[in-house]
Amino acid sequence: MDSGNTAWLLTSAALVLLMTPGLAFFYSGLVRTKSAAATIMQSFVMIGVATVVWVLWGYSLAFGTDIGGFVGNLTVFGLRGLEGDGLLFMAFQLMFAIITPALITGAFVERISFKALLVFTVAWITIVYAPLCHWVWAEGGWLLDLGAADFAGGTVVHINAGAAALAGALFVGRRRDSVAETRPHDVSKVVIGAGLLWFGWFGFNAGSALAADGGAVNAFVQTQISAAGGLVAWTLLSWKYTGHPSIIGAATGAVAGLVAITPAAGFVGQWPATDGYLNFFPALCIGVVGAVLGFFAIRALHNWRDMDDTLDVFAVHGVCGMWGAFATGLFAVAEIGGVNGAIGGSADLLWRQIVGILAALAWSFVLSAGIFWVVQKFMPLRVSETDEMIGLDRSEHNEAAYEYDEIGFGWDASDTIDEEIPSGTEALKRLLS
Amino acid sequence: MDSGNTAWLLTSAALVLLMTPGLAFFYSGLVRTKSAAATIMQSFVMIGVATVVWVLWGYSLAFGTDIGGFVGNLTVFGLRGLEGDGLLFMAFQLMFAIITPALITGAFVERISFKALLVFTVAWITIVYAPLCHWVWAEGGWLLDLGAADFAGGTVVHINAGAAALAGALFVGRRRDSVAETRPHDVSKVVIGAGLLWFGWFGFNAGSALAADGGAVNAFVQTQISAAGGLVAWTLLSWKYTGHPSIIGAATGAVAGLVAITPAAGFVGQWPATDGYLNFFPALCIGVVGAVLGFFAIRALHNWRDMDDTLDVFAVHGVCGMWGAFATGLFAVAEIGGVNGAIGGSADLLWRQIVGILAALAWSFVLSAGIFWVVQKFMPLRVSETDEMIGLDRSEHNEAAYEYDEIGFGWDASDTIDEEIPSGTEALKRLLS
Amino acid sequence: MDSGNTAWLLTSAALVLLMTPGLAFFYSGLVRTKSAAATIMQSFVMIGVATVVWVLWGYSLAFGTDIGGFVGNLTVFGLRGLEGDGLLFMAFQLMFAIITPALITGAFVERISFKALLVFTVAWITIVYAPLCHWVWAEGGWLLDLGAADFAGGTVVHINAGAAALAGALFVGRRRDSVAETRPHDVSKVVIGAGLLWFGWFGFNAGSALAADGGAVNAFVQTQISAAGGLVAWTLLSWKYTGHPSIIGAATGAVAGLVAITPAAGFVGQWPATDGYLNFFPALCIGVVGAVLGFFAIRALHNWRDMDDTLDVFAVHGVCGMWGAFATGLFAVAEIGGVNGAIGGSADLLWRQIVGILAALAWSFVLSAGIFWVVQKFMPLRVSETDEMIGLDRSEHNEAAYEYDEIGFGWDASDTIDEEIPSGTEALKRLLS
Amino acid sequence: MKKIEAIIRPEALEPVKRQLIDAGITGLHVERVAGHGYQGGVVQAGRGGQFYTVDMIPKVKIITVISDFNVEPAIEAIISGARTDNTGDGKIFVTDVEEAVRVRTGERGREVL
Amino acid sequence: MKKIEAIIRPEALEPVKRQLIDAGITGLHVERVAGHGYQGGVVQAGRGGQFYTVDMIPKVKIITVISDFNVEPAIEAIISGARTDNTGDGKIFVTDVEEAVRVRTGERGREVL
Amino acid sequence: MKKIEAIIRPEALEPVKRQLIDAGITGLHVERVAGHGYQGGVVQAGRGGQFYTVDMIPKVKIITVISDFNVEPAIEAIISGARTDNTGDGKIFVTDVEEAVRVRTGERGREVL
Ligand SMILES: Nc1ncnc2c1ncn2[C@@H]1O[C@H](COP(=O)(O)OP(=O)(O)O)[C@@H](O)[C@H]1O
Ligand SMILES: Nc1ncnc2c1ncn2[C@@H]1O[C@H](COP(=O)(O)OP(=O)(O)O)[C@@H](O)[C@H]1O
Ligand SMILES: Nc1ncnc2c1ncn2[C@@H]1O[C@H](COP(=O)(O)OP(=O)(O)O)[C@@H](O)[C@H]1O
Repeated sequence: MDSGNTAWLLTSAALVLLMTPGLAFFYSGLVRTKSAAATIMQSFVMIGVATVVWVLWGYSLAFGTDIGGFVGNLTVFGLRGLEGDGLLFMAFQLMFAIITPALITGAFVERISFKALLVFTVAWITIVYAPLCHWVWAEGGWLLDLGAADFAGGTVVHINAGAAALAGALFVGRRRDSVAETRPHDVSKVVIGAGLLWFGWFGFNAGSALAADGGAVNAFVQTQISAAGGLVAWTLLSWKYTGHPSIIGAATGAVAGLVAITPAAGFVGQWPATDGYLNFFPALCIGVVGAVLGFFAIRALHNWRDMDDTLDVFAVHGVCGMWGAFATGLFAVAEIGGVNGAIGGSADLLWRQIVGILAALAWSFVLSAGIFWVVQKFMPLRVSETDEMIGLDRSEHNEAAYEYDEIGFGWDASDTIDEEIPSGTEALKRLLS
Repeated sequence: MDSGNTAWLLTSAALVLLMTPGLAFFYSGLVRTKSAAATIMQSFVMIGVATVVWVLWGYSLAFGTDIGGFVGNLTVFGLRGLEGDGLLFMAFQLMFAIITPALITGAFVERISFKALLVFTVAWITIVYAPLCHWVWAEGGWLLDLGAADFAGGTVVHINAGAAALAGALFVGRRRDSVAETRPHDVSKVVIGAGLLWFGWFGFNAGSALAADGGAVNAFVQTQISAAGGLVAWTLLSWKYTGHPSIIGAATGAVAGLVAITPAAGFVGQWPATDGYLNFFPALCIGVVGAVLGFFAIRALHNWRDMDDTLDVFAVHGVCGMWGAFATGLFAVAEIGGVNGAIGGSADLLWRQIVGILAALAWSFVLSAGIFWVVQKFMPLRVSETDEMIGLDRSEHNEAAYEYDEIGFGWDASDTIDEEIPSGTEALKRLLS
Repeated sequence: MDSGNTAWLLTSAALVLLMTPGLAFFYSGLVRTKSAAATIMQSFVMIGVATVVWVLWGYSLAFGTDIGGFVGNLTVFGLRGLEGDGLLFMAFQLMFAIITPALITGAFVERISFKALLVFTVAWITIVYAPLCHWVWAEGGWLLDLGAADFAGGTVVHINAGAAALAGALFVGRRRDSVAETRPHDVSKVVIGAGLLWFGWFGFNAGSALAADGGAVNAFVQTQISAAGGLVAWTLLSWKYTGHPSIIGAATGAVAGLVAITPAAGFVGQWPATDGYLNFFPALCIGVVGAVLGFFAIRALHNWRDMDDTLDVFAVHGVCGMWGAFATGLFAVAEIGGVNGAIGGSADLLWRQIVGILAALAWSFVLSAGIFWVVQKFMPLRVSETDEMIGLDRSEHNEAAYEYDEIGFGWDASDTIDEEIPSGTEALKRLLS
Repeated sequence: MKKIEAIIRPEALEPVKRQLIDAGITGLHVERVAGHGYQGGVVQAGRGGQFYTVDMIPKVKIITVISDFNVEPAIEAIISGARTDNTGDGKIFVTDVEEAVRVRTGERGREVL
Repeated sequence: MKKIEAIIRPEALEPVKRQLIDAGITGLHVERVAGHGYQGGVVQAGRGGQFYTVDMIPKVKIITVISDFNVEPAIEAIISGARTDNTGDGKIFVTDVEEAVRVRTGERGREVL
Repeated sequence: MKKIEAIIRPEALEPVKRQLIDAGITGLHVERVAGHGYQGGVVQAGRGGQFYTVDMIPKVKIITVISDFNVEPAIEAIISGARTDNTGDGKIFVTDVEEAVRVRTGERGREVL
């Protein structure tokens, strides 16, 4: 790879890393104060855990030599023999393996046991994520061989996280105090989180071109248009349905648009293929429809009692991810990504996309549920009722998110020391003596 | 464009995108709590609205085939036929079209009607921004042909936004409760906003070199020096005039320095042209003087009753933008940008700069006022007195920025459900049945 | 330098710039509300001050023509004659000169006089930082000539800042109200700060390769692994020792891992050199051990009364920096950085590393103490007891970090103006008349 | 001396404060509280457009200690500033105060108010 | 009329509120306070694993003005919702209220509660 | 039993708390309030160096219920901790308390304080 491509991929990997703190903020703003810090931690800790798992065995399971189209072997365990471009690809892929489990945590915020979350995560990256990643992106992976198209992770990241979130919401169970609603405690945190996600998503999608070329540029532009479409559409929907244009809705719509374009970004663009008069159209359509689907998915799922997918991971990532994968099968044009979609005349891709969607959905849901089922044999998945009431910040981490109040935290008599503070030279003397 | 240039331009476009969330935070921190979220939204929504306008017709009006030096035609409507470098340039320019209307919103925070803002924005990008952008940067634009120099948007972005802000402040009218002052509710938000703006500004200015070469490096360094000069100067000014070094002043000074260097970044650097002994000088001078002018402009404008340009958009962007454009005419050296300024011996550039400044100022002020004048025929520009008192967060968006207080928002008796929470397998059974 | 390398270095420089606002947030979250804004300012102002010092004489002292292996001369004073790659290197180095003094401020938050801090900083960059930087990185520097290895600033940045922090803590003296503990007022600020630091650190370390090549890729990956190791290790340590996995501990562990890998990132990687079966190992080990050392260093230092290094700058940057420099001497392999460490068979490097560590430690501690000693002859280093009690936000800057409370800050009767607000056209008329 | 405690809407704070000051009552302090009463709760919307109600409502409490003869004027001032004729306008409570002390001087009684 | 002020643990707010509402007492408001009493303080941990104690503890104060005959039921309701048998459960104070006014209507006396 | 409410400067909280504890009064709680009185307001500066005044000033309210014989010591303790001789030092108000209950035990009366 030349220096320009390397520069772009390094930049992209850094951008995708930043998405996880961004997500931490996005999620934290959406929950109540008493679990605000714990929610951040649930995403942030993934950067540590997933990195360790990935560099040890995760990458090798995903991208080691193919075993039957299904999983990689352990040839590159512990980064064995990786350097240069291979190492760079490993690093870029690593960032995806970090954010995907972080996405899932939205399903069970405010009640998950931190210990159970860690155990689940290690198992999940190994058993669910690495193989699915292999199917879609690794040489020999069966979905790749089938010809299913996933540019930057519609199946691997979003459908996968969405289905696992569904399993998680079911197994962890609903919050005790509020079935259907979450109450965002900080709108500005939600928006800055969405802003960082958007920024990082350019690395996610345009970086997936694996080069700084016209393909990256195309993916960049598609990403921007779809996100903008989602933002505008969701804002208008909330305005129509609640009477007020929702700020959180705008942020969510942007994310929905970003999710939806993820699998498509490298396959769509020129429209119609013949003369490209409406080049803006596929991406705008993907973003707007993504937002509409996400919006109504949230409405629908909130009526479902047992399914307290608190931060709507399935509705936003699962549903929009499925739409994006499907839309890739509709709008793809050979001029951009080398393959035509249904509208471009070839229904083949569409069927493959549907196979990919269903495979990812089933694989992730069943295995994630299985992992939860096993984990709960060994430890409770959720905290006690009192701890839930107190909030995860204090009960799980003994660290309140905010102690803004000067009262009682400002100047504490019990600590005050009446002794003289020594001068610097005095202190230095004491130090040396 | 080679991969290195493409990498840098992709990075730059992403950086400029990030400036808008940065601005949202900068502005939000400066207003009162009760409109903190709405202020964020006023910037954030621009990413959606401006993108849609730009990819549909805005880019084409700005960069389509020239009509009389004045505006582009619709040849590239809807991104028709754009790909590769052209598409990349479109994306980079798009980010400027997003932040410019966002800048204007500072003039009428805490009282603007969200609906009126959206309508104004769509009209403004179309009627005011796209043509001015064409004059300055598009092939055939009359200011470009005249030889006026604007490296990264002193006229197009800053003078333009400043003049529109002036019109907005006049038409929307002053806040009801506090004519002269704004009361920042979160200093840390202001600084992190300024930090993100500064970071993104490297894309804005060094990206405007449209290549990763010595010109970009030069713009990068000029940007850093001027911003630093502005930061230090404003801090000292506030210290002298109020007795305390202001933190918000430091952040504002940095922004003032960044604004001032924007038009100049690609034209100044070597100093004096003969031996370059004082290469640091032009940028430092531009930043320091920018801060001084901005500081006194705020003081002067705050005595003017009808003109409640709440977040000092005209003082910071208008005045410093004019200074920067003027200073380009002073300090430009042919060794850097191919043209000499007044000090370098040629008064020509200075006159052209003044023409550019006045043209941008007049065009933007008159047309922006016109748009407000028309919009107010159809809908009120500002919210009702009660809504203003309640704050835009609750009245326009029904979303308070913060609900940090656990009281009343923490654990709500009315919601609590006494039923047993089903186990995961139980829930799964119910799901499947 | 080709466009790809230039693109990566421009990006890296911007990333390192962003670390300082990141640090401002990290530090601010760790202090109490009443000094939250002042703590941000102490880092933020460095961007201004250090830039001015660096472009005037700092860079020249560091990288001007060598004088006796000890310091540079003034040949490049004021950026004289710098352009292209030289200018780019100057900019990249500048960002290091900004964050290093910002790091030190953690030692005396909540009590330092802002004026004394500024004076100290100007002197410190000139007298302490620039020469040390010359020793290690400039052509002719004696540590470079000796063969000590410091890839991205283990000695220049971290040991240096840590030792200066020790001197600062001694001379400024402990806080009056709380000897041993700091009380973080905003955990989310700490984590977002750590996130931005991590993101920026890719520029810091991978940028230090000064090219977008395999070396940069390697540094990038080592950085990620070590930081992850630190994050996980510190989380587990806090869990074991306090019964709860600490969120602030996770963030601190990540920083400890990042510090520790800094000097090593370009020298370690392949492991063992013969077959690279455990390539992940050196970085993981460096990160984990770094976190362990940092954790116990904090515990140990907190029992030491006179040494109120409030935000543990010495424990996190000094100790982990020393460990990293030492570990470079252990794990370096010629395949990566051209030189072998002790385990790779050559004890030479280890001794050179120890010389480098001790030289940096002594130089920085002694001279920093000297500067404080001189400064306190002219002005008090800390604020008065009452001002400390009130908090630096109000006493030094007269700007409270937060005024979230609508009460008393929302709508102020005294300001309300009963006059009619003029219409836009009316206001325009008044303006023109 | 009597203590007047009035729970009102946050946006009524300034009008009430102004009325009290106009009535010659300048010594007062305010607190944020969350209230529960006849007013049903605040309706908020989730991002899927679903509605939900929060049963604790942000209110402001104004507290002023005044001489007995000022009680009626104070009540009137508060009502005139806070009344919108909708549920949730608030309540005023009056209690007896036995002593008042000015910290700055140590003075006691009605003069310190 | 009497005013009941109860200082309780924040996590006891909802149970107490529910008990009060069940006892027919719906007019109330709550405040955040920081308390100091027999309960020693909150133990927190520094990032080096050191422990320290903060001597002011976050509490919630529930305030309700009620008719005299409601005092005992209210006290019982609060105790039953807030009691954990550990120090720090809180205190209840009862004071006399002379007058109550409903802002919306100007009505006075017991009916407005 | 009497209730002492003292509105003081935030930075006086710790000295006052210490004085009260030294006087044997350990049961107390504090609240943040915003005050308005003789003290004119807080002067703040805009970023253009213009000044403006905010007429509500952050204060802290200390509340402690004590036995009657403790009233004078408590007042003295508060004054000695909070007095700076500048306007804005604050006010102390004393009211009567009829009953006190300890939630943890259900005990009543003076012993629970
Ligand atoms: N008995 C009471 N004791 C304490 N606070 C009360 C009482 N009744 C009402 N309040 C407070 O007054 C506010 C307004 O009362 P509410 O009953 O909602 O409306 P209205 O006074 O118009 O009937 C409530 O939110 C609550 O905070
Ligand atoms: N005399 C008092 N006056 C005011 N508040 C008090 C008094 N005594 C206790 N409190 C409040 O009640 C809370 C609980 O009291 P505490 O003595 O800690 O526990 P317990 O009531 O179980 O003995 C304290 O945190 C404090 O806020
Ligand atoms: N009559 C009152 N009722 C309630 N609070 C009062 C009253 N008078 C003063 N306060 C409170 O006491 C604080 C200090 O009073 P102020 O008049 O400013 O100073 P001083 O007590 O030194 O004359 C005020 O900020 C206000 O919060």
